[in-house]
Amino acid sequence: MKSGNSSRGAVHVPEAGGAEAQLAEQQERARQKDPQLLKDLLEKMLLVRRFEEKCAEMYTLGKIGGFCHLYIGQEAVAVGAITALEPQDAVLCSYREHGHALARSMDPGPVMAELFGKSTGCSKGKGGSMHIFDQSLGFLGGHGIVGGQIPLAAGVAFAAKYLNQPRVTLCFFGEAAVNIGSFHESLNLAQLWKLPVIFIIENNEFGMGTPILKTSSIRNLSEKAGSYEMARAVVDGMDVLSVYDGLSEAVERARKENLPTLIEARTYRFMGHSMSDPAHGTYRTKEELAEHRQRDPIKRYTSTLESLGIINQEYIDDLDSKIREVVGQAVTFADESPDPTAEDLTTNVYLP
Amino acid sequence: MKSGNSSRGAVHVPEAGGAEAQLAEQQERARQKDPQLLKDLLEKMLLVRRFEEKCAEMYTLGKIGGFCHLYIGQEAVAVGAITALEPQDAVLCSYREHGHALARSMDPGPVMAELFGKSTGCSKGKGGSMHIFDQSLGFLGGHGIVGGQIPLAAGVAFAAKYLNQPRVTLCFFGEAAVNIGSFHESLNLAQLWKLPVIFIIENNEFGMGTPILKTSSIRNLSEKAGSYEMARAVVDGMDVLSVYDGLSEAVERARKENLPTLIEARTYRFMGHSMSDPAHGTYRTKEELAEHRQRDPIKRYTSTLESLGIINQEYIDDLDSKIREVVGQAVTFADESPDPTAEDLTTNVYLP
Amino acid sequence: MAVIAFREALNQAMREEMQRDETVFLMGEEVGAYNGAYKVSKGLLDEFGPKRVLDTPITELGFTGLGVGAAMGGLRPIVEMMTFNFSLLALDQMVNSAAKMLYMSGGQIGVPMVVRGPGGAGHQLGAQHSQALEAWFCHVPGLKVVTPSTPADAKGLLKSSIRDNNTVVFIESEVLYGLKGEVPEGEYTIPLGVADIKRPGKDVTLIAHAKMVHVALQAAEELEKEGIDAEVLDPRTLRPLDTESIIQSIQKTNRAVVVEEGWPFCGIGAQVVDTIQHQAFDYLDAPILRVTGVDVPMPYAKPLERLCAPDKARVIDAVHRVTYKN
Amino acid sequence: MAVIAFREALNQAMREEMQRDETVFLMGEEVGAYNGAYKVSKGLLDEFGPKRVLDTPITELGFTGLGVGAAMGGLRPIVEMMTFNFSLLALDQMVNSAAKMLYMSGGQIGVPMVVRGPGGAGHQLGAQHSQALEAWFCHVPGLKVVTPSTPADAKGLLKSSIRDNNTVVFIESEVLYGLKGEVPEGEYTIPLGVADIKRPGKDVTLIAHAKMVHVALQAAEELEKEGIDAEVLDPRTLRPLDTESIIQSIQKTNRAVVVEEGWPFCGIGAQVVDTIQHQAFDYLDAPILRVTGVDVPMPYAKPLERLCAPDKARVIDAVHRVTYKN
Ligand SMILES: Cc1ncc(C[n+]2csc(CCOP(=O)(O)OP(=O)(O)O)c2C)c(N)n1
Ligand SMILES: Cc1ncc(C[n+]2csc(CCOP(=O)(O)OP(=O)(O)O)c2C)c(N)n1
Ligand SMILES: [Mg+2]
Ligand SMILES: [Mg+2]
Repeated sequence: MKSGNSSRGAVHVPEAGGAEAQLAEQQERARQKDPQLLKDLLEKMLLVRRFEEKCAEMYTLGKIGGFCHLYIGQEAVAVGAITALEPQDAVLCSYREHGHALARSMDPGPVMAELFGKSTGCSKGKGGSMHIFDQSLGFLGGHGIVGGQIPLAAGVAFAAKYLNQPRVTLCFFGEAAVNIGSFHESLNLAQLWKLPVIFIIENNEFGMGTPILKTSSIRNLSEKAGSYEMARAVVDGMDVLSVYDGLSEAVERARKENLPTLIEARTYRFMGHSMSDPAHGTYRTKEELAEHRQRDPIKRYTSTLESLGIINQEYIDDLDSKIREVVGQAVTFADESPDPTAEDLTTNVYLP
Repeated sequence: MKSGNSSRGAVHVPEAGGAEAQLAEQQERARQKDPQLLKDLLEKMLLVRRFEEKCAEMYTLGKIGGFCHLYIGQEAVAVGAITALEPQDAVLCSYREHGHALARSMDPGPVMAELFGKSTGCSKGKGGSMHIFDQSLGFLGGHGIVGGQIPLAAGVAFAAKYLNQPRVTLCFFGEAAVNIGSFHESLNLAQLWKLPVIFIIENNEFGMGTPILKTSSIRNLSEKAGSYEMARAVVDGMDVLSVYDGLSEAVERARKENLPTLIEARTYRFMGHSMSDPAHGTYRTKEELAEHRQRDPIKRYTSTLESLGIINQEYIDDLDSKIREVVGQAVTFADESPDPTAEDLTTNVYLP
Repeated sequence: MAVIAFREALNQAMREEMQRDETVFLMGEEVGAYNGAYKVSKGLLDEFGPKRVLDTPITELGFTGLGVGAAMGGLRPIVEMMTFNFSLLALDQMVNSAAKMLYMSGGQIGVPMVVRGPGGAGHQLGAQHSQALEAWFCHVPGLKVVTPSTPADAKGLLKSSIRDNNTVVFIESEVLYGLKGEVPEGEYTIPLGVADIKRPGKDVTLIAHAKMVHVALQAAEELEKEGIDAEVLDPRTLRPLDTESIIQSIQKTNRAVVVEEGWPFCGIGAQVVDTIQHQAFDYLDAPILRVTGVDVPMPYAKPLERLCAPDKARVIDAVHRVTYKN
Repeated sequence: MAVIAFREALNQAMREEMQRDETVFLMGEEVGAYNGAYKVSKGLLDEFGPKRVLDTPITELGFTGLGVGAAMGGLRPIVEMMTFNFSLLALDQMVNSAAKMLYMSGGQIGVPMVVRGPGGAGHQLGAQHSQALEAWFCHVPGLKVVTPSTPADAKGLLKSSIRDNNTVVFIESEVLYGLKGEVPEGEYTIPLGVADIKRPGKDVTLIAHAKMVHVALQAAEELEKEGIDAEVLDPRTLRPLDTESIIQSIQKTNRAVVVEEGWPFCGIGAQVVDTIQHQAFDYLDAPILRVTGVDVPMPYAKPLERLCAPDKARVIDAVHRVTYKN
């Protein structure tokens, strides 16, 4: 991962390389890091994976309603990026944000309860899957209009700079969002006003059923930063350490220089766009999906940590059953929580 | 003028050069052209100038109302660009479009009548200064919302391609419009769908009272084409031949290859933003303006043609008095035309 | 008559008009290869090819503006909003370009375009994805607004909308897409601006559009049991509104309840009330009541969402009040 | 009391609130160096510097969204629309972010923001620059809508709006900026949601907001000569609407005329009519009449433009009709 500060700066695109080269690169990155950090990253990714698997199950049971967009396959992005933050920082996302909420250390219970529409949900059951919020952790949604959170993030960063807070704002959105006006207007404002915000394109190759090449006339999306002379970077969104390292650099730029960065994280979505979209069939084949599943960010990362002797199979098994229990408890919590009442319907429309 | 087809293509920026260098360049361009064309360009520019001077007068007399944005100083852009078109082509503009309408050979009478709000106006007095239309000449407005005409132009080009018409669409807008979402969305669509449209940034350095550097984080605006891998060019907007040549190339690209181009024309506005904004005082000094007035596109062009022996002082004097008469007749026509009647109020809301 | 689903009726309308007129084309997000987010455009890409069925980037403002331009250039675009919630991004082009072009060009340039897609709440889609904004579009001279309630109306009205020379905002209720109903075979159209009495009655007029027609019909059925004979009037087109039919009905029943899914304040129902009280003041035996969505952003939780939309019970209650039966 | 212009009253309100509260800042096109397109922000850049008075690029959607984010981050933005016509580009952020954030976050995150600027027609600005869209904003739960008619109201209401913890849409009539009037010295505020009787009367209630208040007052003066004593009620805040004051007035006069600048169909007046007929049906001696802008895009030509806006004569005519005097 490299980043260029000038509009002509060369951009290092992650090598396609073989699985082995990728493993080697990840090992190299891992060697330079604290083992506890390395383990935390694994734990978070696994938590997201198991949580999302459980969501799929609960959706099928009718316990979760509405649109439900899962994050399976993309865990390395949210976990790698958000782990590079400090507690006072802020995070804004699209509707595909369960993983980010958990990466930001939100309690799985209130998140699951939100998806169940319960009064104990983080948004009191009023938000739902697309509108997860936790003000106390700087987790500022969960937004459903494509691109809508991009100017909001610039604004949160503006407030932090205005108030002299050492706060960096991360803004996640899908690759299909780069085409919308909000993206353009916000990046210009962020660079012009030197705002401490990081824009992360999660390029999972599809906007619903449409591949990115059908909707953007350029391939290297981070080059769009050139229109604003903004710093940019590309990270391997299947490698949690590539994401972490790339973000650490950008976070420093934001925190020390009040400068924004545009980052493209190349990843892939293993599930359908939402629970109502099959994982394969219309816009990609079963084989294509299977091939991408080989790049599973958790599998690769587990191998890396094992190969470095940081964890072993027993550790993994223990961790997994611990996480399954946490997720199970979240479901129980959600299940046993009360529905909102008729009185809740009309509160929270206005503040006094 | 050069254009780059790749996103990394070098862009030739017009040399700041001295007045003499600029004159030499223009002479060089003129030598390669038909004298009749050269004279037509002069006539059009002078017509626009005299027309706009008359508008200022009529505005002061209260005969023209509303917002009235004059084109004095920028004549070379509209005239150079539109002269590169064929009759079947289309033109869309912002609210600063009197000059473009005349360059597209609209009758000065109905244009002036429109500004007077008369029933003989090209838009029956319903449009006004910002909404000049002439369907028969492919002059498709006159639009008041900054950036609003950009997707419209892409659409007109889309229709032409769809219908297999050999029609190129020119879209003019100010440099302050490059920051708005419409610009970004439209350029992406135009490149993606290979539309025969040319986007012309008239960089007159100010959006109302705000210099471009305060609103765009990059200086070379045509580089924004890089976000779409679109062909781009920079032309000297004070040199009608630089504009004409630059456009001719882009028109060919559109007509033969169905490919869009982004062109930045560097020009300058000699008057206030609109008739209610003084020419200098708040955001630029009298001296600054005077200096820029040295670059008057009509003065320079007249010298060039004189130096090449294509015209002489007598020709100029004759032309000027002929044009003054044409403009005077336009005023008379407008003045003597009837107001729209109460019945006109509710027509043209819906088509049957 | 064939019994087909609402979405299929819309699909037939587009297909037939595209067959009839080369200048009609469809664009929007996922309308092509994906066959439409709600499968309304199923099979159209296969039949008409990528020239006439275009998948757009997510750029509601841009592609709607492009649609307006295409109409100015001689085509008849059908612009699909994946849902009308996203049309908030496109309003400038719909209002400032599409609705005003004819007027500000002094009659030279019309914009024959249909902007269509699902509107209103679905199931638990939350605040940003559940709104019924027809009142906004209705406010604007230069636009027409159509809101069908049955498959037959959907087909006949969409065909008329595509042929109309003005910009038509065509709002489909997301939850009606699966509704089945009889649709006349072969080519037929329903004129814009003509209401339909979905159930004749003499005691009270229920005015409802889109999915609320079905709520009104349920209420009417229930009311029949208590001896109240309710007329259900579906305007079908909200702008232009068929005022004459509404007034005629009121002159007969002397009482009205207006039902709408959207928010109460400045909703379309307020305009209907104004029209009636103005033109049929002396015929009214009771104030006109409105049954509307609750005045809050849409909550996600199912039990809360259920409370938001007008239902049979609230309509019946309103009828009791206007007939002084409670 | 000092006599100052409407624009100066607004200027004072912003200045005082910025002095009082460090978190208040202003952004918009030309608000800084240029002192505002209509000079409402005159001197603010000088006094508060570029950190708190920001000239934005022309990006209504982007900077409004940035304002919402800044509010989420602890500030109190005042976002100036150079004119409200351009807010059509920003509606998604105003509705889907600002108005809904508190609700969809379960009460965690409010958006204390004022979006202000001139609305309605100016002089011959044509179709795209002359629209009165208050009915749209009024439709949306989560927003408040304020439309002052005098310098004193402008100051008192703007100060309250800036202190309000919700998003307030504050629409200033472009043609009133030069209007002079008495404004109490020193700090004072006017609560949102409280109507003001601009002229007491007993024969008929004229309900009008913003510049239409002055048209109503002129009509009332004229009517007095014929012995008709009109009450002029200015709601000042359209959402929340002071229904109580309106109903009280109707209970006294039994007749109402609602005057508004905007388009008739689904205008704010329709809602006022609905509210009255619903809550004061038995007090009404005549249908409520509305005097509105004509149902067309605004024409440029002066003689046509003049026909569009409600004027004294049309208000008087409506009063004659509701009092059966013609
Ligand atoms: C403005 C807008 N238009 C359309 C939609 C419907 N929609 C929801 S998600 C989506 C695809 C977005 O793809 P991408 O940005 O790549 O994010 P991903 O879903 O892949 O995470 C679309 C079209 C929307 N929510 N907002
Ligand atoms: C969306 C929008 N915002 C604001 C305005 C007000 N406005 C009219 S012209 C203008 C400046 C535009 O400058 P530029 O694009 O450089 O064009 P120029 O006037 O210099 O030709 C502004 C802010 C508008 N018409 N539309
Ligand atoms: Mg994607
Ligand atoms: Mg400019």
